[in-house]
Amino acid sequence: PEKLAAFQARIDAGEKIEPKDWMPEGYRKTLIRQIGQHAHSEIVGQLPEGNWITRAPTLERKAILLAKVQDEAGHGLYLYCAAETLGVSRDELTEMLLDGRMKYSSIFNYPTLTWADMGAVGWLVDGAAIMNQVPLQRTSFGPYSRAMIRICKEESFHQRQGYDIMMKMARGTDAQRKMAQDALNRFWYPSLMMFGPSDKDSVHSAQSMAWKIKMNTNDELRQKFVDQTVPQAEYLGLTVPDPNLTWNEEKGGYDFSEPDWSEFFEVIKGNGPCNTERLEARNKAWDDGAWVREGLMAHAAKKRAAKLAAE
Amino acid sequence: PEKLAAFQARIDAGEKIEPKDWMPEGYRKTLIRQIGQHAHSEIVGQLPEGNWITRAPTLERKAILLAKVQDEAGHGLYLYCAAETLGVSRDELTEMLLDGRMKYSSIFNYPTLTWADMGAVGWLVDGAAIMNQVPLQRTSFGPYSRAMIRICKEESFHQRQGYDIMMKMARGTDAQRKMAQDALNRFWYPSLMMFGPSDKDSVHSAQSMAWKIKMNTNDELRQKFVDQTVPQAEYLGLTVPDPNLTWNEEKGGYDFSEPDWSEFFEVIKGNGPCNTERLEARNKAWDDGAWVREGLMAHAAKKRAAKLAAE
Amino acid sequence: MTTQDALFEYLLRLGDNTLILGHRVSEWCGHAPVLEEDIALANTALDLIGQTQMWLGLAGEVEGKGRSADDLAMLRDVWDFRNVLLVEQPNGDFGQTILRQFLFDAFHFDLLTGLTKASDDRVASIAAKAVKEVTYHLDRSSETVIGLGDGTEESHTRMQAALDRLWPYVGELFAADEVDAAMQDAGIAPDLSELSSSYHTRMSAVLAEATLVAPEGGFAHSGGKTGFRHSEHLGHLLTQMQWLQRAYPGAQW
Amino acid sequence: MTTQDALFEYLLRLGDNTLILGHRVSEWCGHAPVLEEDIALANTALDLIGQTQMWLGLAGEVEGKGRSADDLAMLRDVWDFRNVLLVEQPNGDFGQTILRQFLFDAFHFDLLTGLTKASDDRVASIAAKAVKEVTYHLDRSSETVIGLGDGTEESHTRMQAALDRLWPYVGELFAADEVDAAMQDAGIAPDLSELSSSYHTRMSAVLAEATLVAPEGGFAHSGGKTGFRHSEHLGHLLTQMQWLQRAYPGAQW
Repeated sequence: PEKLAAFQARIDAGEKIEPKDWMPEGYRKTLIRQIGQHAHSEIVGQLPEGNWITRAPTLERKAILLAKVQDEAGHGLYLYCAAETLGVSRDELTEMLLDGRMKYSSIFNYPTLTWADMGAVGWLVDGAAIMNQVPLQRTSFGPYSRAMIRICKEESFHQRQGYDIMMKMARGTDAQRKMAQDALNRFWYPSLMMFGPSDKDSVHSAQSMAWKIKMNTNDELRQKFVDQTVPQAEYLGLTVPDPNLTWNEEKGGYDFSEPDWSEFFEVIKGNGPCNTERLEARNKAWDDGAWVREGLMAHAAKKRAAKLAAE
Repeated sequence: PEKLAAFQARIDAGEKIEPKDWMPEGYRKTLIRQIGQHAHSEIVGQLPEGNWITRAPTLERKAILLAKVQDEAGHGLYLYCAAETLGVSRDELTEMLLDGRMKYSSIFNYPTLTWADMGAVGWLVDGAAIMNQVPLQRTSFGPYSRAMIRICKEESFHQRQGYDIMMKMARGTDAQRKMAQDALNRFWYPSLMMFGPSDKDSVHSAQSMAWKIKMNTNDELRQKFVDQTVPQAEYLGLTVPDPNLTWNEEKGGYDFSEPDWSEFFEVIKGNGPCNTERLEARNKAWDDGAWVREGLMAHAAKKRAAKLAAE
Repeated sequence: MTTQDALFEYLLRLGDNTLILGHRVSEWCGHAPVLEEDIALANTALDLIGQTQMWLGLAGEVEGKGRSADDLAMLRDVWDFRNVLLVEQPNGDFGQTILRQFLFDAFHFDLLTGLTKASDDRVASIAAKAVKEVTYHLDRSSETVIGLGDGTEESHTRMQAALDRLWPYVGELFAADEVDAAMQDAGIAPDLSELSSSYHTRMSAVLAEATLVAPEGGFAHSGGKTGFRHSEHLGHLLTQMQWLQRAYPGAQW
Repeated sequence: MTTQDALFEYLLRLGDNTLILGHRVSEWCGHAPVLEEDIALANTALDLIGQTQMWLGLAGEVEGKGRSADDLAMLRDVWDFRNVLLVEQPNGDFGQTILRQFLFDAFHFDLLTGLTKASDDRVASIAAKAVKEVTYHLDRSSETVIGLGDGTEESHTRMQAALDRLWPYVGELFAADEVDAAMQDAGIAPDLSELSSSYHTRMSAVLAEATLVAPEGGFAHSGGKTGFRHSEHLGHLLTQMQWLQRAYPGAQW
């Protein structure tokens, strides 16, 4: 209890907690879950965009998309490393992802159906992710905070690329405009869901906020996202698929419809449009790759042994 | 020896040999090899055309191609049945195909690269096949002869369909004409190879001809094929890729260049462009299908047992 | 939505179902577990493509913009397709293919039977032709599902896995929307809720004989027949199916 | 054939090799055996696509008909591609992918090194840029081939199978024809027979360390770099790669 108070005092003072510092079990567990889920999201997040790499319309777009997906794998790597400092290995985390014990962001259970979805994912999904992540640069756990700083830099670049794709489509042919609108129609509500249900319904939030693992409420961030995104949609000449969307002068923000939370909970339960495919793909990659991981480890062991023998 | 003479006398008299009749071992073996190879050719022959079913340009063309490939599987079925009357099972024959002990027509080791190849295969490959098969309707072994009669009827239909595809292409856009010419360039010599090397180089031919398992020499059939096909190519406005092709008034047929027989022997040895793919595809189908065959057999056995118990 | 608009949409649903399922089945050509299956699958694909020509042909006629069945098949993008999600699911192993076929055939058979009584003669006559073929499809797929479900341990396990995998796509078949309602009102389409109960009766009988158990829970995917959200599989299928027409616009084949 | 025609053909060979191999490698995105490989494969694909932009860009310039690198990549049919057969072979398992990469990298590295001395500055400068990236590709693929060849029994068996499978596609890399001769005469391309001997020396060293044995017999497939006869795989790859450009001609992306 004294330790706990001292710990909280450090956090309140804005100090960073480092891996070798004492920390409450709850803090450690919550962080492992949160960083792990974030890492898994980067990994699974490769799939919906990877789905269009082989169909990218130009060499330039193909290169940009490849670079982006590569960045996501890199983010996964940073985050697994941050999680490892808390005493859990990447393989353990991976297995929890693969057997469903750990989750990833539910947005990646939505399919990418046209090239415009590459725009919408960058603009809306990365946009929402950044909204979540920017405050986390100031999170209390040092390695997590440092990972988020690196990640945020790249993500905002990705978001601009996404918006650029949307712009090209919106200024393009009729078919392209239709494609862009269709992508917005499909990704709008799932993006709003990315901030999670209203905090009124969330149990863990208060503790996480006290620990500075969570920096803002879900509703705050969602409002901020809507307020930022609606003018961008207008600039593109696209229509946000929400008949109730109106500017509220008084609160200085938009009023908007809540997403269908029953859909959100179905997706969490595994009933999203692509949950099965995503987990199948990751399980297949892992299982098919077992011989490669084992082969490379066996070779490394042989080399170490030979080196030792030579010494 | 008496038996042998009597057997030869029956053949010379134009009688059909039936499965329960006595026959020399050599006759049986040669027939098994020949009918088996022919059956395997129908089966493997599904692959180069199956390769374009999912890319057929119109619904009508897709339907025609599906029907054709279905016919080929049907031909395979007749021929395996004919071979089975000689005391070898379809599964035994299949295994000999899959492990390389038995061959199939080398033409199916060439790839189909454009839609025009569907035309060229029908026109040239089925055309050459018919040239080989029409005389075999009069072959001495009853079941084989009857199978050939059914098959020839359908094959000539396929050939007309192939020619019709070529016609559409040849009368089509510049790109289509180019595609048609390219297909002819690639399939001309392989089609000539379908009749086998010159009979001068063939050991088995004399005996097979005496037994009426083989009805014409390879060179005769090849000449006939060239004489029939060249005017068709002219009618299409396409150029046979042989600078030496000239009408020989004296022999009443065309002089033409021999195909590259070293290529032919490489293909026979397994070094054709697609040998590996073809055998891989058939092996995969067989291996992946094992559980289906076993499942259905197990169910049939259960049903038989239940029926017996009920009686 | 006018009745004509609804009819157009409805015909696309019918034609896209047969088109996409026919395409999937045709992917098996030359790769089936046994020669008789190669023949049977090709035959099923052939029937479905033939039905597609009729449904999409009529759709083009109803639309009245001069689009042919081929235009509709080859020149629409993902969002304009109206097939149910079930039929665009990948083949998987043979078990998944034949189970998908059975789940669709059972629906297709009842639907077509209903459509033979359509107030629109063109619809009724296509349905009458198609239902004969589909009777055979259903017989065959039911039998095969039973044979493999009640076969070896491995075949049973695979069939159960296929059923678990595909079951969430069944609900969409019976999820009526305004297009279905308009067609029912016009005396064209049968009542989907009636179809659903006959379907589940048939399903129970076949699954019981196959020793298979339908998963609990009524969750159903949606978005195919309305076109709102297909799966990622459909776009990949279209790259193959449409490539030639897209690459050589206007050519005759 | 004029030198300019030969140069155009030659640049297509260079650009199509990197385009098609880059495409194949990019198919792995999100499916690699380990996260570090996901990153490395994406990186390799990225380099190769970048090189494609340069080679095909120059090809379009040399041709002088106003075709851009994208036009050349997205709007040619199979017969106009000039890549070697090796790079269009399917990914297979990871072993086949990395072995294909190694067989190509070793050639690519020597070729580009030669091209840095090309009498044509444009060629030399692209080669100089590319060879830096390819140095890294070759280091990495050699190391991985050694690690997996000399790893476990399973990894060894798989790598040997991959080598047996792909070896017949090596010969085409060094089969000189009139285009190669014209480029050598023009002081642009290095001598392929010299490249071949350096290649086989390097190959022997790496394969020995990897405990792998190159198959006997010198049979080599051909038809890719001349465009006479590609494999069936290339057409399927193009349906994906080109679909969007084919479906929406003239659109800007």
